[in-house]
Amino acid sequence: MTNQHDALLDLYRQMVLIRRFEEAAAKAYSQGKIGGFLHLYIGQEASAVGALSNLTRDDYVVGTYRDHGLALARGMSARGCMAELYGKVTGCSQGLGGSMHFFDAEKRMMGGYGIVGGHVPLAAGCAFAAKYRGSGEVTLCFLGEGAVSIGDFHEAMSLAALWKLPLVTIVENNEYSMGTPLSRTMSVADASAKALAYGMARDRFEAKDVLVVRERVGAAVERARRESLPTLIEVQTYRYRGHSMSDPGKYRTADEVEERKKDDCIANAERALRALGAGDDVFASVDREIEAAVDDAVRFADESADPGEELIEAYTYA
Amino acid sequence: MTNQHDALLDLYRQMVLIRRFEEAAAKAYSQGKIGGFLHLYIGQEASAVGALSNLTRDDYVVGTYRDHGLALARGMSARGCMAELYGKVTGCSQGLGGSMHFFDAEKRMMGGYGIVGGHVPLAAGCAFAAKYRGSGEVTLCFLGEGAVSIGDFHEAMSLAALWKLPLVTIVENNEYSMGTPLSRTMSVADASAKALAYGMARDRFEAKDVLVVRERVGAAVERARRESLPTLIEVQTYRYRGHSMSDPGKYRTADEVEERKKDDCIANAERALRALGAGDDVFASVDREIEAAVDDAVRFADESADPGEELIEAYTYA
Amino acid sequence: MRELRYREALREALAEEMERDERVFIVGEEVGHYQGAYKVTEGLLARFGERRVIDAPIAEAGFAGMAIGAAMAGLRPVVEFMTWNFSAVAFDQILNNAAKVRQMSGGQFTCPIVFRGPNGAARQTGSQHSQCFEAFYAHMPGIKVVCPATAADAKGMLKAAVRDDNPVLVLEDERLYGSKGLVPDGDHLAPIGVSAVARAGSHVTVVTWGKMLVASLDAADALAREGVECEVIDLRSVRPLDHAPVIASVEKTGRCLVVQEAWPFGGVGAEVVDRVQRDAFGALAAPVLRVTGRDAPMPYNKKLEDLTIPSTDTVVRGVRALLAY
Amino acid sequence: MRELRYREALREALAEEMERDERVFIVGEEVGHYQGAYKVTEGLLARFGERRVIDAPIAEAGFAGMAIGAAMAGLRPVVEFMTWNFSAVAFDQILNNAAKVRQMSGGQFTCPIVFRGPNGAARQTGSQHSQCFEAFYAHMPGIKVVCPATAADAKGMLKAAVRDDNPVLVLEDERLYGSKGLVPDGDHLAPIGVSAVARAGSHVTVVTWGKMLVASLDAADALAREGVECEVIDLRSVRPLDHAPVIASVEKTGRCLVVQEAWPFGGVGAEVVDRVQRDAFGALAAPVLRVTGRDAPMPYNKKLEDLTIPSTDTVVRGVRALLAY
Ligand SMILES: Cc1ncc(C[n+]2csc(CCOP(=O)(O)OP(=O)(O)O)c2C)c(N)n1
Ligand SMILES: Cc1ncc(C[n+]2csc(CCOP(=O)(O)OP(=O)(O)O)c2C)c(N)n1
Ligand SMILES: [Mg+2]
Ligand SMILES: [Mg+2]
Repeated sequence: MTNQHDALLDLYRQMVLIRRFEEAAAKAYSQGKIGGFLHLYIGQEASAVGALSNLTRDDYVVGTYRDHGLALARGMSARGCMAELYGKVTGCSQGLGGSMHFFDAEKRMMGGYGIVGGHVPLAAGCAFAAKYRGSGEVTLCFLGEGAVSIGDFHEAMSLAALWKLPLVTIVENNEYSMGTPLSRTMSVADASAKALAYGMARDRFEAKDVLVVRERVGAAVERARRESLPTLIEVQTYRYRGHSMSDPGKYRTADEVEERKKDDCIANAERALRALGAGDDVFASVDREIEAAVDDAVRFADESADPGEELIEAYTYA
Repeated sequence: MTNQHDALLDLYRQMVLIRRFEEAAAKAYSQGKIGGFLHLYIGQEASAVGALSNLTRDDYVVGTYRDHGLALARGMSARGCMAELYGKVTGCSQGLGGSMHFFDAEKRMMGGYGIVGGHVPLAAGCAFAAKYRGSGEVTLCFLGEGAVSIGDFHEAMSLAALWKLPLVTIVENNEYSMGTPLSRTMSVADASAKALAYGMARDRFEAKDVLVVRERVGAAVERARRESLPTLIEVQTYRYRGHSMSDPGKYRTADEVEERKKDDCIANAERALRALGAGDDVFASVDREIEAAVDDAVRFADESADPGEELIEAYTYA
Repeated sequence: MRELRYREALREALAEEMERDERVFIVGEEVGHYQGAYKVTEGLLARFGERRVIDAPIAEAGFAGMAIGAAMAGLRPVVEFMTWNFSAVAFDQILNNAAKVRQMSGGQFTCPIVFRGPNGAARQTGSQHSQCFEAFYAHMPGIKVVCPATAADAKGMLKAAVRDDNPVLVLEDERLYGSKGLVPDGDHLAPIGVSAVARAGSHVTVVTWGKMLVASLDAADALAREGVECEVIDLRSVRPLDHAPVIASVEKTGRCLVVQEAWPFGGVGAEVVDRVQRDAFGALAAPVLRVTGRDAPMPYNKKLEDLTIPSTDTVVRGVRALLAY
Repeated sequence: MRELRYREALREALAEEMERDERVFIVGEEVGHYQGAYKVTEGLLARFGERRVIDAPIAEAGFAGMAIGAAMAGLRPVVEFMTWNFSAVAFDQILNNAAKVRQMSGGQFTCPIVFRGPNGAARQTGSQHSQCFEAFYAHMPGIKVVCPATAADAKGMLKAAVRDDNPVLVLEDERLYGSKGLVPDGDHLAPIGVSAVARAGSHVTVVTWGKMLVASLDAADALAREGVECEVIDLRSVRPLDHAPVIASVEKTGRCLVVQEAWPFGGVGAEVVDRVQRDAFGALAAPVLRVTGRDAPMPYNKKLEDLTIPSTDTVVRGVRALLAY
């Protein structure tokens, strides 16, 4: 098998892991094992997986509340992620953060955040720190297309451009901000056009092929790494599930969703792998492996302990 | 004399009034008659005067703390303005607002505001109200080039474009934000480029000739009035005085300031008027008239009473 | 009287006020086509159209400020914050514009605007989505803050808020939206700035507001079975704060417990303590005590969340501590 | 000991900490080339260069958030708000990110950051520029808030703040910048969370912080001439709030007056009242009283401004009222 095959297979495996993980999370949510909000990444997998495949272990990643895919693509363990959803002390944030607040200091996953746009300045700060130290890390920041309307996004872009920060900002345009189609939140459909206001490099493409995402984000990562220049990227994608588990999804038709599923990033990767020679056995083995990993994560989460009462105040101050 | 002459003379008179008013304010400040911050408009007169000459009496005007020129150009009385600076109960905000907060409900001067950018959404709101009622008023909003970096500006522009509000936003680019030249606050020197992010109409020109300002802003006012569409305009101007009275102005050379004074909007208007046939008598009479008006305003302010203690809480709630 | 859910009571208030006054409109995220994130505005778009029920992009400072400007220009906006947590990005607009424009214009402009949405913890929504905002906003002169705890007050106070010429912040509660209560028929208005005795009693005065009224009343029931009679006072409006009924009650009971979901430091609870110890000084047999949310960001884990928010049990223990003093 | 101005003490603190720790940098509007709007950072750009003394555009949420991210990534930022009034647009960053990132990450990240700038009224700068922010920020768990009143504390607490692993908000005062005081030589650190008896006395306990210490001490001088001895306690840090010395004092005096510039509703003053009436209940001969700024946006007119902010005179009257109880 070729390098190309192996590389794609690795990305494929990550995407499948995210999808199966999210399906398991949805199930656990409906069983009442997970509380609060749960924003699934199903349908958007190619975006995080393709983008993060360009990073080194020291690079920084910052995201929104829709952060499970990001965390898994960053190599965080399915166990720690699932346990966090279950609110267990073995979770990646010790059960204190929950679905919207996945953190992993070691993997430089700087967190998922719940205030729309509020994390973009933080990402600029990670990029700033890298530049200040001269240590060369790149920061990748994810947000939804709904977030480009908020002031914090604008201020962060403005500073990143002015101070030439090694920041790649990825707007995942999944066409909806909760129940609102982008035509009702943006006067210009092109989110990457915001870059024009700052003279920032920009790009815009569909996330149907994970290798395209990898390559296009890769160019921006290189620009950040070599020239210390920011890029604003709009990745066009689609979420198959509701905004969160409580969303009845009445703002779009089932047909629309089915139509979009026909151009699924995982199915596309499977086709590409088959063209490169992968057979049924490969997919069966990935399926088995991922199923085992997700089952293991669910079991781990189920069996883990709740955090103790002493943690309520313990992390309020250092 | 021609219509053109009379129209320009009117604008000239307004500009001279603003300049003399501001000079008198500076003097009163140095005498300790005015406290707090005092941000003078000297050098920028053509901007407010040219722009506001396009408005009807029902249109709305909103500005920053650098609001004296705006107020006078809107036809507010020099007495009420000076008395406000003196903190007197006869002032346009009864001495409660001060230099930064000139208001006049009758003239639809919706206020000068002290938080950079915070007034831009309010201006969008005035425009929204006009559209909601279908009453046809246009809103003019002024801000400095330093304010385009802040979130509230972005959010207001975004809403104005999305909701097609009859709002003309005028960025007075006087090259400095306090002591900071725009090269250190903006990655793109062109403030009007922010419009690109919203697909908003834009314009950009120098405010040396008050008639040019009148005409260019006029086109935007028409767009707002007839098509209910917003415009972002960058007016290039220069302030001759410090940011406020306490600013020693070390961030630029005296030569730079002197050089810029050579292309003064009032001197330019005088030249144009002479070319249209105005003689010394015309200017002497304007000078006399304005001097009398400013002296009267100062006297009025001086002789007016302070607001009473009962006003401290009186206007906290309606 | 009809039995309505709190959510329905709010919806009726909005519909009636929009019907009554053409200047009233609603703006916020998902208030229209989506029918409201918590369905408070359900049906209003169909009834009043896109002109008056406006879906906003995620730009709280922008649309809050826009609405303030519209209020100054003569309209009467109702701004929905999907939750009060998201008002933090519009904090400056509320503090520096809504609260002050009347004063800084020398009384020329008023700002008749309502900001509303759910306040406090929902269920396991984590630290950024589980905050009580009354301490922040009640501190600001120029602002009124109400915390309706019942369906009747939800309707009556929201309607009063829409008619008020000042900025009124209506702090609702997601956990109350589904609760039912009797609502007077007709044009029911509940005055802003008038607290109420929710349950009479003679041993201890319990002062609370918003969702904590439920835990306080439940605690009073439990304690009554032991022979302890609590007088429960629902502040209803936290600014202006009508403390006269509290003082009158404490004059009688000599003991006062303040129950709040909010963090302990400062805020409405401490203000109540300040007034009680000042105006009922001679009557106090014990210090005024407080039951509050714990002094920590809200944890996601359910058990820890339950331990962080005051419950019936914590209130009972608070009353016992007070009696044991 | 050397006599320094408060402003110079702050500057020394910054310079020493930047010298000591390469990770410390300063960001804010006009902090570099302009030498600081109030000249606190004068000379620092020349000494430390543009890499470490960074002039920011007007984007408080942006650069505050940027600095929070940098702190999470290992740096130790000092953010100057030109005045605290402008922190209102960065409120969400402080509330939802700085205060919470440690908790929501399960302790994996800390946020060692300092936010500093002048708080409260300057002179006739009007309602949007004359506010006290301690009530807002002290309410937030995860945040520390200090209000140095002397040059020694300005230096010592700012240095301690830079070394603290938590977000520390240093609320300075424009009217104090020019005031002089003795500052210990060397690496002077003042602990955060320790209040101090600024003047000993036996008749009345006066509790205050920040600029109001001046009026309180002046009032104590005036009252001493009448034979009334005030014990003046400077809280220094309002969160954490070290109330033990206050309680100890009230146990002795039986009377307590809280003096604050801030608006009356809730806030630090009410929190002090809450603790005193609780922990010194038996000792109180009178209720705890408060002298506060008036409950209104600050008027521009000088006479009205003077009537809005507590003065030596108002404090004297407050003490008299307490004694007359
Ligand atoms: C400041 C703020 N306002 C509102 C919300 C509520 N909210 C959470 S997610 C969301 C929609 C975001 O849409 P988008 O940015 O497109 O991201 P997506 O969910 O599609 O990934 C909204 C309105 C919030 N979390 N923060
Ligand atoms: C949010 C906020 N941050 C900081 C300030 C302090 N400040 C007042 S004016 C000003 C400079 C504004 O420059 P610009 O927008 O160019 O307007 P100009 O003064 O040149 O007219 C600054 C930083 C403020 N008032 N509000
Ligand atoms: Mg989206
Ligand atoms: Mg400028």
